[in-house]
Amino acid sequence: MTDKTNSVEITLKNITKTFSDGTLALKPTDLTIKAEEILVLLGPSGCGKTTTLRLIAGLEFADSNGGSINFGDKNVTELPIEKRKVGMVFQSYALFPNMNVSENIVYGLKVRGIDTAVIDHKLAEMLKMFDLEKYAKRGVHQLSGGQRQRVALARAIITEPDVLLLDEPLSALDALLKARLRGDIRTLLKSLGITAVYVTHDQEEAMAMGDRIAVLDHGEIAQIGSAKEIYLQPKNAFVADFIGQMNRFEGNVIDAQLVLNTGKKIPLSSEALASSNANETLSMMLRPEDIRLTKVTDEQHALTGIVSSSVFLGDRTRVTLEKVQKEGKVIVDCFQRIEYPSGQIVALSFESKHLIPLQG
Amino acid sequence: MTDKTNSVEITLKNITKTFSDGTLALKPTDLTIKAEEILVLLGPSGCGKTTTLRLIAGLEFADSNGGSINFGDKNVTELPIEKRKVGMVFQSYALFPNMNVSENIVYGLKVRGIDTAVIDHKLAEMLKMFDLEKYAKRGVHQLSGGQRQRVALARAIITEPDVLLLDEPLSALDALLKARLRGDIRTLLKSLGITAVYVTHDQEEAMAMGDRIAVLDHGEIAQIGSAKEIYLQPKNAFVADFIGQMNRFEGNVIDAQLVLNTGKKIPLSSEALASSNANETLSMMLRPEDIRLTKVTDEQHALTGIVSSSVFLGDRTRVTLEKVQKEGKVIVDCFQRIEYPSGQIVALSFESKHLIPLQG
Amino acid sequence: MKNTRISLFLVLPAIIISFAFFLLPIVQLFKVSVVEGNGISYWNILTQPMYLKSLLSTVGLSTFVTFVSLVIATITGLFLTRYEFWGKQVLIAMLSFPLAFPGVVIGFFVIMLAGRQGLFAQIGLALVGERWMFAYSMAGLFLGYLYFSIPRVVLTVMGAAEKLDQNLIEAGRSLGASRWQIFCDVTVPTLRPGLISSGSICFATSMGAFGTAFTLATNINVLPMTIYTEFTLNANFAMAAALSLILGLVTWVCLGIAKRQGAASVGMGG
Amino acid sequence: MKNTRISLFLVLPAIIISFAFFLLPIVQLFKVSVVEGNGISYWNILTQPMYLKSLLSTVGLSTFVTFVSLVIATITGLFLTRYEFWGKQVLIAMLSFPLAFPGVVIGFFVIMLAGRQGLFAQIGLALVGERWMFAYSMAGLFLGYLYFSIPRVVLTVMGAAEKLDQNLIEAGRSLGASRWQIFCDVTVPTLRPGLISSGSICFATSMGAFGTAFTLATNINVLPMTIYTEFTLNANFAMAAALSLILGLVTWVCLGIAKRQGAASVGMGG
Repeated sequence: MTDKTNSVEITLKNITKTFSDGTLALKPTDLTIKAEEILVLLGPSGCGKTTTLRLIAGLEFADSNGGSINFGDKNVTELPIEKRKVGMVFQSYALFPNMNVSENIVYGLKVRGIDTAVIDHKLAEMLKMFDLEKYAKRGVHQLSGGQRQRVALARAIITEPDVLLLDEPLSALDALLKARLRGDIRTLLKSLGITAVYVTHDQEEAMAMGDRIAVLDHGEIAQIGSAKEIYLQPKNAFVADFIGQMNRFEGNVIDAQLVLNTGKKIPLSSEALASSNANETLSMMLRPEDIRLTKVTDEQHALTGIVSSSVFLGDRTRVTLEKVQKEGKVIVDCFQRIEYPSGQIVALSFESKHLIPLQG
Repeated sequence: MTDKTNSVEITLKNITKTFSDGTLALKPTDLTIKAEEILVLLGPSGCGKTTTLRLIAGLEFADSNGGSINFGDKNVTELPIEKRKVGMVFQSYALFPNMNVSENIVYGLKVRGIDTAVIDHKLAEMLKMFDLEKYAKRGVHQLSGGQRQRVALARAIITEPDVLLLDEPLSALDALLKARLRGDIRTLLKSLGITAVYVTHDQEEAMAMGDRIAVLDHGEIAQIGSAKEIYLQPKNAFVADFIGQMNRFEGNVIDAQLVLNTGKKIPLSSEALASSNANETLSMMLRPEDIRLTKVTDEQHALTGIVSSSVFLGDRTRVTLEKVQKEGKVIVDCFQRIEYPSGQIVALSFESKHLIPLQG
Repeated sequence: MKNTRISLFLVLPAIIISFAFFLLPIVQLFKVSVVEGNGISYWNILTQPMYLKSLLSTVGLSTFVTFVSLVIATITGLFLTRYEFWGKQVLIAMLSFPLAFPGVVIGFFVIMLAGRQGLFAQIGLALVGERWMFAYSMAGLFLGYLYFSIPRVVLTVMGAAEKLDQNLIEAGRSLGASRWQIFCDVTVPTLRPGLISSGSICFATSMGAFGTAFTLATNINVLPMTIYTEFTLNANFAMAAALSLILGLVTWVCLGIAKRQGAASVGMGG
Repeated sequence: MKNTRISLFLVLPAIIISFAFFLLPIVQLFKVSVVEGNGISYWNILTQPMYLKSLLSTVGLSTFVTFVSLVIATITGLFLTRYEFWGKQVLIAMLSFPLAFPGVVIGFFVIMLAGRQGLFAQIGLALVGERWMFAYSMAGLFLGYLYFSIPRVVLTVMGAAEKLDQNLIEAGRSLGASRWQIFCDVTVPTLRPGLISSGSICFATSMGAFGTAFTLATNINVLPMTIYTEFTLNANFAMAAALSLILGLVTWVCLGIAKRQGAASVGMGG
């Protein structure tokens, strides 16, 4: 296990999935997961992320419309999970309740009829790797959530699968443990060099875990890319809102500025101007941490708002502003421990390059 | 209900609680909650926060050792909950499953035999206030988590209690809803001007919600103060670790500097020096967002570390550094979207005023 | 996928045939009740006093037993759930003793309590010089039925009461409700499914009880005894079949109600 | 707080007295079995062939019925849970029919199937010119007991199988296990508590079944019939009491096992 496994590239070509009740769970999808890559499927419940994972696993089969799933050169479209050499980790852990920790871990080897000496050797390796030596003979019901997760991982990788599939493996754990384990799991996957697909609905987990993230929405991939690409250049409003907090400004383009419905003006970058026409209605998005609050010096020309609340959250102060636009509030995250009394009028400033044009 | 209620100050004097199995759930405690204040009781499970709330509610009674609980001038120590005029909101919502939304909300008025016309008037007011008009006749099982929470709040405040007690009211909800509702609840409590005690184990919720926060640890108040006081001047390691992420540096005081076990040096502020002797072993704490990473210019004298991982989390990049001290890692939050490749040597800088001396 | 379909087509007929065997006797019963009785068996039940009395007294007895069991068991069950006292666990374990004996033995119990040599006879003799005996009357039957009904309902009530969310009661108290208001508005509604379910089973069991009634050889002909008599002694198959079907229907409805309210699978058996 | 203590002291004696009444007959039974039998009743059960045979044949019959019920019901239950087909819901509803009839009626069913005019007799007559009759033999009793046992176990198995975490099976498959390996290593262990529980109840019900046995008036004296005969006809109270206690003990242990495995409260009754 200290050697890297032979990892494979996964290719989905024109894969579609319709459930028996007629729901289209996955619209025609192409997706390539590179060898050794960790791809995160991110999205709200019902977006198709788990269906995609189960299609890759071989627990569901794609509609027979000519689409194909390949593991490396091998076409696995018709193969059931038993023959795909995949390891799976479930949200519920799915540990066998009638077996102890060791029996769970070695089950995949035992059913293959592997020699006992080999099994014992690999088991010892796994127990050590996952720091489970003390719990080898324990029943799985005696374990904490984090320990169960480790057993589930050990059980999945002991058979040296080509691909590791993880279905929200951390969502049953509490916030602190989650934050710690996601680092551990990423380190493990990278040291194994295994191709992995990781499903989650937690954007922070997705960013911390994935080499790339595929954001799914209503059965199709809304955007795929690195955490940075998705956070800084969201392709549409769905992706922008799903990944972190986002402010939205709507107005008309007049004199190289976006004029809001309050008459306040936002200067536009030359790129934004180039892709828009004068008088056109335009929506721009802006992250809360990209806005800086300053004293109002030139009330006539500045973009101003009134502080409706200012909450100290430790590493940041989250200030909510009203009256920037007629409707909706603007959220600003300040990292300079400053207080803003409610009712104060403040000016908003930001670099125009941080404005993200809203498409679609 | 549009008028402010008569809010009272709550005073606990020398209150102790021992459970029937002999566990000391609350050590002798004095606590004053000002009229109209929102006090948050924060701590891990088993710290005594819920016991304190239940003692204030009158669901538990303090040990009979001369301690007292006062609501304003009134000594309520011996009064059961029925006679304390408190409103309660439970984590499980505790809505009556056999009653619909309206019946739940008006239950407190009905058992008091209030006139039907008055009840109807107040109900209409509540349904409007909590945006529940559409759901008035629905069974509570048909409601979403957020709607149930609103019904529970409406039911608790319709009787115009002197004190509102909330026991982890948001912990059953998902993260996004939680963040939205905590703002709504705070606004509501402030507009009612009611004295409120709010129990939670979530530090961000505590900071967003409370006028003051009491951090409890093993049955006693470890620190009480505003969110800022607790975050910026934690009294001990427990409070510091419980409220946000914290780095710890340990070393000896030599030549006005803290010398770590790697020989690296941290300059100390004059306040820190004044309260310590030369050669003394000292622990200092530092928040991840207070550290800035710079290029190494003077390897001899700078405080340096090696990047072990750098994770882009959207609004920040969380960089983990090794080799600053012999053991443990240093976590740094950078808000300037910069990449740090693993293995790079970087220098840490910070203002010495941000160093928090560790007491006890 | 294909394997699944093949195994479905192999196993399905086998299962349908087994089901047919299960149903056959019931269909046969219906045939006998209609054909051999020239279609008037059901009419006879309503018109001939002997049958009507048997039906009504069985229903009456079962209803009364159910009602009394529910009242006694609710009070006892709530009490046992709420308070801790020395020996409580032993008391609860003892509660399941009566459930272990078949109807015949429970009949003996009634004779031992209320028969000629029974406890009540002794007490009566000592107090008023006269033996109190009611083993072979409706009262004896009632006592026997209570004996096997109460523990069943108590255990159900205790199960339901343990699941009762204490926060509901605390919420009621915080709103100023009195103990009695909370009992009516919170406790009873929460226990209701359990009460309906165990009440239905209690009623169905009483309707079908044979061993107890037979042992007490009472003058009250409860339905299962009437069925036995008609079939074995009078060879009136049509009437026996009609009565069986009515009894089966009533019981089936009761079990259906119990199941809807969440009871595990239960049945008359034996 | 003070109110609580007062109500505890008021209600507790009442409850203890009621419990005493519950226990009294059992204590009485024990007294009779020891005192009136001169302490040799229990010895007699082991030494006199008639009693020993009754005890052993009841235990043997019940064991066999339980075993066969478990096998048939597990296959049927798993099948019904796993596959969807037209009419499935009706089939499941029909499953609960046999549970609605008391033992007496189930005895008739056996007679209708395997008696002189029964279905098997007709088939035999048509095929080999000879009536196949076994209603009044061990086989008839076996058939009757199966009739009321199988539905009970099937419903339990279905309940347990519905709760079976599909992820467990998927995890097994991802690890390369065959269908048979998954059945043995995952499915059966998951069903085990349900099987033990419903098997125990099945065994206890068979041990205490009176109505069916009595109706079939079989030559095999099962325990409840022996008890009835000893008490009512032979007036051998000591022996009846001793046998009742043994039967009660066995049943009580079975119900205890069933309850440990999570069955709702069940009992013999009637």
